[in-house]
Amino acid sequence: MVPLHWYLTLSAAVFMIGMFGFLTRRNIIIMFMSVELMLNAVNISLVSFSHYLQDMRGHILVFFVITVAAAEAAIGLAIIISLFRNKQTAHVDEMNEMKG
Amino acid sequence: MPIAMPNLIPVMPELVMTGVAIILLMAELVIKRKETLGFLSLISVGLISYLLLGSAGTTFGGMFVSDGYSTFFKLIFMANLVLTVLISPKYLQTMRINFGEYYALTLFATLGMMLMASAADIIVLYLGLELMALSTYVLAGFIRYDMKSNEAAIKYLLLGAFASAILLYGTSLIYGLTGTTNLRDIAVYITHNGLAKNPLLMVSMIFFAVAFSFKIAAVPFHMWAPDAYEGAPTPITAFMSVGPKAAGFAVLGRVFLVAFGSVKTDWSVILIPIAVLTMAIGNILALSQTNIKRMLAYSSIAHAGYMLLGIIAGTPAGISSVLNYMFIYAFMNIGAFAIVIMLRTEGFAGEDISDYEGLGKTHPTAAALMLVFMFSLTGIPPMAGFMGKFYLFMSAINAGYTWIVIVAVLFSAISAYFYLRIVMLMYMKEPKEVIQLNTSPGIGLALAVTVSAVILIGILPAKVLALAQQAVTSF
Amino acid sequence: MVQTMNNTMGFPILSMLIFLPAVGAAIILLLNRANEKAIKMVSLLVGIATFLLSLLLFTNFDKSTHLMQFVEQHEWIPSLNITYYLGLDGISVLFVLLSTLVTILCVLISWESIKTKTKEFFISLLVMEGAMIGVFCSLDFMLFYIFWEAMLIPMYLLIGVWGGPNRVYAAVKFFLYTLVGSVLMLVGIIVLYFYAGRTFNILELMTKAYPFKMQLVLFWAFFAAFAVKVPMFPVHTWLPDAHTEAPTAGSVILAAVLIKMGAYGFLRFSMPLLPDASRAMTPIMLTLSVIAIIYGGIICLAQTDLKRLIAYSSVSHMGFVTLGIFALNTQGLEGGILQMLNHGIVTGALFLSVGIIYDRTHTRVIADYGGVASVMPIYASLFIVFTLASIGLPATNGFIGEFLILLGGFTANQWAGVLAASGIIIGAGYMLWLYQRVFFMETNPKVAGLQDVNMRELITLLPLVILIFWIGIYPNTFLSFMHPSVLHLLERVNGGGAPAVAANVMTQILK
Amino acid sequence: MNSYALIPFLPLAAFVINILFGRKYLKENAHWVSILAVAGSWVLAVMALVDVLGGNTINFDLYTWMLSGGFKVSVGFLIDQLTVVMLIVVTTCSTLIHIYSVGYMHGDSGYYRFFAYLSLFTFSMLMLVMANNFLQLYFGWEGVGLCSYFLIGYYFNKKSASDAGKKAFIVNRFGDFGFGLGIFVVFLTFGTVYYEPVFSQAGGLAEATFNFLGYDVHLMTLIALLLFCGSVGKSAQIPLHVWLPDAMEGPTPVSALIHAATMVTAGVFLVARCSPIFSLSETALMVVALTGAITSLFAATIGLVQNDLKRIIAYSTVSQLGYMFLACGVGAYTAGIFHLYTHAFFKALLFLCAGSVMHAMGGELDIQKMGNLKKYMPVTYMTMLIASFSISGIPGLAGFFSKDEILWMAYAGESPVGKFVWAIGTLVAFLTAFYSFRLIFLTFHGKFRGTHDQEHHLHESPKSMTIPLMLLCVGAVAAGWVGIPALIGEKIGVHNYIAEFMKPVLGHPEGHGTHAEEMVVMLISIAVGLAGIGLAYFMYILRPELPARLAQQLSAVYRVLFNKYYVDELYSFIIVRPAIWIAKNVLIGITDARIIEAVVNGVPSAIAAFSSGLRKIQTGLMQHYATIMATGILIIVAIMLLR
Amino acid sequence: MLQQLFFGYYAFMIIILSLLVVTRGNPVHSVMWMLLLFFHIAGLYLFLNAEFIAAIQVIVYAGAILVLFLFVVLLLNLREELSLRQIAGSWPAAFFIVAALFITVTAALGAYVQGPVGSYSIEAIRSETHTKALGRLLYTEYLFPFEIASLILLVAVVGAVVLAKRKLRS
Repeated sequence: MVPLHWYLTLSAAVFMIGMFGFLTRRNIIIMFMSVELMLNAVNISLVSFSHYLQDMRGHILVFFVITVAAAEAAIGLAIIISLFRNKQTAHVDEMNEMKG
Repeated sequence: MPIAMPNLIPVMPELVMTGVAIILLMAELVIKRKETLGFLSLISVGLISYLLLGSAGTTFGGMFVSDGYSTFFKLIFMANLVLTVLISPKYLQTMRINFGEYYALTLFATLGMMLMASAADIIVLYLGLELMALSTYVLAGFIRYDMKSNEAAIKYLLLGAFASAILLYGTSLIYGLTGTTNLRDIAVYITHNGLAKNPLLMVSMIFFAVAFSFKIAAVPFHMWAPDAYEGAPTPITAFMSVGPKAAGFAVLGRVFLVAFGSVKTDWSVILIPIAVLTMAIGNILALSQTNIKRMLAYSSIAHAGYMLLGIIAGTPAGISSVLNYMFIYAFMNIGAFAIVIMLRTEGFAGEDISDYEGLGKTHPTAAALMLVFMFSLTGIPPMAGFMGKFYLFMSAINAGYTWIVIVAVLFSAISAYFYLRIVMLMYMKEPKEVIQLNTSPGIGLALAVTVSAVILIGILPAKVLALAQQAVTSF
Repeated sequence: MVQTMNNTMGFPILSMLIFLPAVGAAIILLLNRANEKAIKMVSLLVGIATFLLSLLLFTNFDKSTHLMQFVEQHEWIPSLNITYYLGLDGISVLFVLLSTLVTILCVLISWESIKTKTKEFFISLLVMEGAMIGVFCSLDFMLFYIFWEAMLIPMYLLIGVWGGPNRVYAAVKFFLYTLVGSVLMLVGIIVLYFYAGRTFNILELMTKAYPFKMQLVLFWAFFAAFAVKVPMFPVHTWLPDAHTEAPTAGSVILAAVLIKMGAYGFLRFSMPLLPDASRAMTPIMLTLSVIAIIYGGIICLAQTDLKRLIAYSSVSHMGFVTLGIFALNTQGLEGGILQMLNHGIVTGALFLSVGIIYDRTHTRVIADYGGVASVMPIYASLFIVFTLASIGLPATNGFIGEFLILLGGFTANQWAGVLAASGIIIGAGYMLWLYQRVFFMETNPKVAGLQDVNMRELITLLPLVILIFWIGIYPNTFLSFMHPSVLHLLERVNGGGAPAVAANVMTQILK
Repeated sequence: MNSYALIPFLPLAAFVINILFGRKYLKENAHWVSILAVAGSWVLAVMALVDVLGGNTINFDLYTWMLSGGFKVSVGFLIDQLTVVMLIVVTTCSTLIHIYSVGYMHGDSGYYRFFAYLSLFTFSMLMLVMANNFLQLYFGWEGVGLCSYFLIGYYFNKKSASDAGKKAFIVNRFGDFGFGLGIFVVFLTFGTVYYEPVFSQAGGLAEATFNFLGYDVHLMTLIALLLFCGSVGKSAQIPLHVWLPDAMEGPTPVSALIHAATMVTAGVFLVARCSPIFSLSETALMVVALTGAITSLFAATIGLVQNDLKRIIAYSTVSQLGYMFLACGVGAYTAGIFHLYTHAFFKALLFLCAGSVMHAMGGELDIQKMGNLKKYMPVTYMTMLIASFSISGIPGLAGFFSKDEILWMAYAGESPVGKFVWAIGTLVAFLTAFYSFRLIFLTFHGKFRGTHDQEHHLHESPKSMTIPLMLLCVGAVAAGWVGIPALIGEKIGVHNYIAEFMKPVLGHPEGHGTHAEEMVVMLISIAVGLAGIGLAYFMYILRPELPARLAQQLSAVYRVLFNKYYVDELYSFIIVRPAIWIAKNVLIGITDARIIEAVVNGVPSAIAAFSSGLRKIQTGLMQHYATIMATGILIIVAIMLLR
Repeated sequence: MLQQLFFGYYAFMIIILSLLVVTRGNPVHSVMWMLLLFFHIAGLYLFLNAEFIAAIQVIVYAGAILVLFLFVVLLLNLREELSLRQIAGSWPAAFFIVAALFITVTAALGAYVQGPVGSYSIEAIRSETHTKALGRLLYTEYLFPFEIASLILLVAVVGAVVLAKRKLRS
């Protein structure tokens, strides 16, 4: 039997890797993917919790998370496209017209 | 397998809202004058408000609660929606983004907020939050051709998603610990199983605190707000500075007082520095702003700081003071934004603070209204803003947080400086150039409503206060 | 239970006093801004009507009791137990009269000197009046605070919009300075509210006893608000700027009424609510008062700006007031209260006078004047009256106040009395020097050919001249209002013992 | 209401009428109002005299002026022997000088104003002398000071005049500072400020002490000395004498009335009035005596070398006032008041004569530029000569009797410093005679040293001016006859009326000397007077080149005297300049600007600077935002877990 | 033991692939590594008896979302930017923060106490099948959130259209 801790640690690791990507990457799309990575980390822990608690709620939540992730991706990518139309870049550090 | 029909009375307002939003989406295809859509949504708000008053109850297996608390917040959302719709049409025309989806999306966003306010289950909470957030992302990026608007949307969206991930991580931990996502069950489980000092519970609570702090734009999770507020279309800025913030407070209050009620001492340790920092950073950074939307953004951050005092107090009085303040804040803040919108004309942003120079001479009425809003935001009686702050401070002091209140009043004195600067520019400087005001009946109506609310609530706050207090008795 | 006297007037006179100006402001709001004459006339009529109404207070006031009179109480915010609660006693009644009188004078003096945004100006002025009256009438701490803060708005505008060249700085400084002070007081008020069992009713709060430590903290919280307003050393630096830059009407209101509110606050709140702390803090307050007297006086010697000099002289004079108040004896207190009134009249008059000449010359630099007495003899005569009242010459009101204060101060603390008395020498020094530089010596070409005061200006100043001599020669008209209230206050502050003796003396005298 | 209350209020009415209507309506007729009012007061004063001679003293309250707790004070009047003497002096001098002014001030642009001030002065002075309590005394005290201020600065366009007025007021305030404190102590001790209870209870408290500023001091000494501070200021004694010579900037009638006959003697009046208190303190009396003696010597020495006609008389006044204090200080209050009374006549006369001379000389005041005026102005010459004889103590004239009385009382009284002050007094008598006649000789004798123009205009003054001169001259000769000492009186069968009259109020100390001693003292004083005159004759008529040579040889002494011992410069150096320097450089420059304002402006600008600095954190970059969020989370987690 | 080895493989791959995703310079590569990552995660789900979740992980995530990403990446044609620095300069700070967070969170995980055990034992799910169990719950107990999710998707559609498609009008 695989202990729950292993899953949780794995989830934490992936979450942190995703966060690291989010904090460091300049490319907007990769930042986006980093967020997806974080969401997947959450999903891992949810599914494993569900498994160990013998409960379905975790699965349901994962289902919704995936739904929302899809919706977020759709909108996010739409924004990126219109952004790209105005300014030919996907680099975040060129998106600092507003600051201070 | 027979499926029991759930009790739909409590969700009736939301259902109507959904219906109206979908009708608007369809009507958009046939109706040429998009203002009509706005008008339609206004009518629906009337209906929804009516339904709200009779909607008390719990439904969907306890996932959805309609109580005084949620109803009060929903009234704030309605006010927010109505005022936003009133100030929008002219702006949309000026900016050439007069799409019907705008109204549908504001309705969806409001729907999301309503769900948040009523959520008794983290799943509903999360979905409501996302519904609100996604709609708002779109609205923030609504001026497609404008780089600033795109930038605002993408920053808001990415950081929002980041915060959502953190929220979800917290959710997963709490789910793992308690085996449930229902707020009340969580509370019961925590107390019955002595989880109160569990470090993992603390981590989970921190993640919740962070995610909600993000929504209410509390320092240090506020960084998105100034940029998003500045870049978004101005009516949406107004909308965002009130609605999502109020919704954030709604869930913050409910989650922290219901689910984490037993670990109040722990989370107040988190929220106190956040509140102090929020007031500090919001007020101090607002001082050096040159863009009025940005300044108002920082001001709205600062106001979140004040409102956190009520949550920290954690008493019924504290919560009701937050409700009361949020209600007042909706009027004064949107009123201020309405003036900002009026200054916007084709080819003239009117967003620079220096554009307000001499407004008292060229447009005395607008200037006088702005003056009222500015003093109200500062918290000078007899404007409503004072009453709001006063009640907040009172409840915080009663809960024993006198020192934080002293910090708060000092920062609110600092805030006078930048609010007064607007008044100063309007009345004490000569106009540089002639500024045309972009007025419309909608904005006029919105201003009339906001200014009379600000003054009336300032002078006769008893009604609203009583309502807010009633709202938390059933909480 | 708190005892008060019912309003026997048959109509809510205090509310009418507060809201009549507001109604006037509303009427002006509806008037066309081009119709300046109507705006001014409405202001004047409303001002006069309010004044006449306030005269009823003067005649109907029952001088034999310390109880609150003309009381009105209505529910306002029931859930917080905040009531709309008005009433007057012997300490506050005179200030209402002063406020209503000063407003008329301000309308008159602004008749021609205000040339831009006339409408806003008179609205601000009238709103100001209502708020001022409200401050003096409030018996609910919250209501008081609301009026107290509400005054900031019109005053900020008065200074900032119609003031002198450096007006914006002065206005912001005034606003922030006073705001910082008052928000601290707000915290104090709330603490008090909860300690006393959820009430803002001042009279009820006074019946409670508070632990000494709490009193001390609250004392300083209140001090923050009141001392700034007075202004006491070392928080006085807003005053020279605000006074100097404000338009004449603004300076007059500031000097005559606004800065009285600080001292009034000490009397109405700090002392009866926090008697032990007030007693304990007396040495510090007396020290600060003496410093203010001497410091403000000496600093006047080096002023080159007319209004600035008078402003600093206010610091000195208000030092006398606080000295008298914190002498905590009958003479000191009554002298202090009377001196508040006196200072309002005299410094108000001085600012009005400076305004009159400023309208002609547009300079405030003392060196630009000289020999004005030759060209404006009537003006010079009026001004000397104010000057003499300011330096406390017998037969003027200043003497009565200062004498009683010094007597009280000397009784309470000899060093304070002696040092403060030296302020009288300094006062004579700077005021007479000012007078000499402006009115005497060779006529400066810049002032040659000035017109003497016209009828409107004369009417503006005459009531103050009359009051100066009235109080100076027959002060009992005004002192008699205070006796029972002051005794009552002293009883509360000193907590039995000494006041009992005083009360005996009092009953003997009243017979 | 007692009709004597009208005594002060008639002149007040005149003031009010003149100041309100004078400029527009009365104009050249303003003097009528004032003169009638003052004359009315004089008549009432005489009636009061008769009343008092009949043995009545009158004491009544008009109305309650101030009432605060246990403090009550009225506007009230006390007319007793002392008051009535003062009343006569004040109203008489005042009436005469009013009349004199009609001629003197003729054609002046502020004619009405002048008379208004004179009336106001008369009112204040009368309030002062008639008060029945300390506070009303103080009222009159400050009132006369105010009128003095107005009248000294009457020619306000002249800087020196307005300076002098201001100086007089402020210097007096220094004295009043002590006076005021004295009243406080009186109230604190006696619980009242009315004379009657205070004086009647004073004896019971003779040995009492009072904790003053932390020191236990003898109560009566304290009160007496504090009150005496006021006297020092008003009567121009050292160290507050500096204002009186400058006060000569005012019109000459003013100098005569206020700065010679009446106001400046108020200090003496105060000491006499408070004699029940002063008598209880040997220390205080000693201080009074020594102050008087030193002042009289000091002023007399300055008077020796001055060239300004009016200033010489002014210093003479200071000196004579010193004499009066000297008298009071040795307990001879009656002698002091007697000298006050005679001095009023001859000194007013001297001033009015000086005014007459000025009138003739076109405003010239330097006696070095005069000479031989007796030829043109016989009346003035004669009257001034008589006045000078009177002041020099020539037997038979008013000054002789009063001066002699003082010197004898000093010599024979109980005062421990009596002999010493007698010696000084005698020396001063010599100096007085000398400088008075130096003045006479330089002005009226010798050759005219002015310009030709001036000489051409020399003329005797008009009747309205000379008649008062002559009337005052009568006083200067005969006023002393009411106080002929027993030594002489016994022989010619008259009493020392004034001493008897004043006895109920001031007492009459008995001298401890024999008739022979008294005779010697008298002869010495006559001798030094004559010696002074003789020396003056020698130096200015016989050997006119001598003074200049003397001045050269004793140049250091001469310069010190000529510059009035540099007292003005000293005050400027230790009080005026430091005050302004502190105001500018310390209070404005350091405390206000560098400390308070630095905080007041510094905090906002620090916040603003902080704000602009903090803005840099908001870089606009999402990674940074997220990093800060993550840092926030980390910090919170750390707080929670490390707690 | 076998299970643990199995888990070890998946965990190792997931971490490696995650690292690759966030460190690759070319977004296209990142997307590709992510695709692989998602398959591994789906495998893990299977391992946890969550067949339906594993399926949608592949279908929705890998099939729809990632393809959308890929599509956008290619649409934007970012190839020429590949030479630029990909990682922000402050990465050590970010690394420190993330590492510290990781340590604290994993440390806190040590305090995990098992929650209450529910009724959906592995056997129960197996007998009902995972898909059916989930579906039943979604359409009964979780109907309400399910409907909200539908609105979210609607908003996403509308939003995407508004932002990317519609023509501007004046």
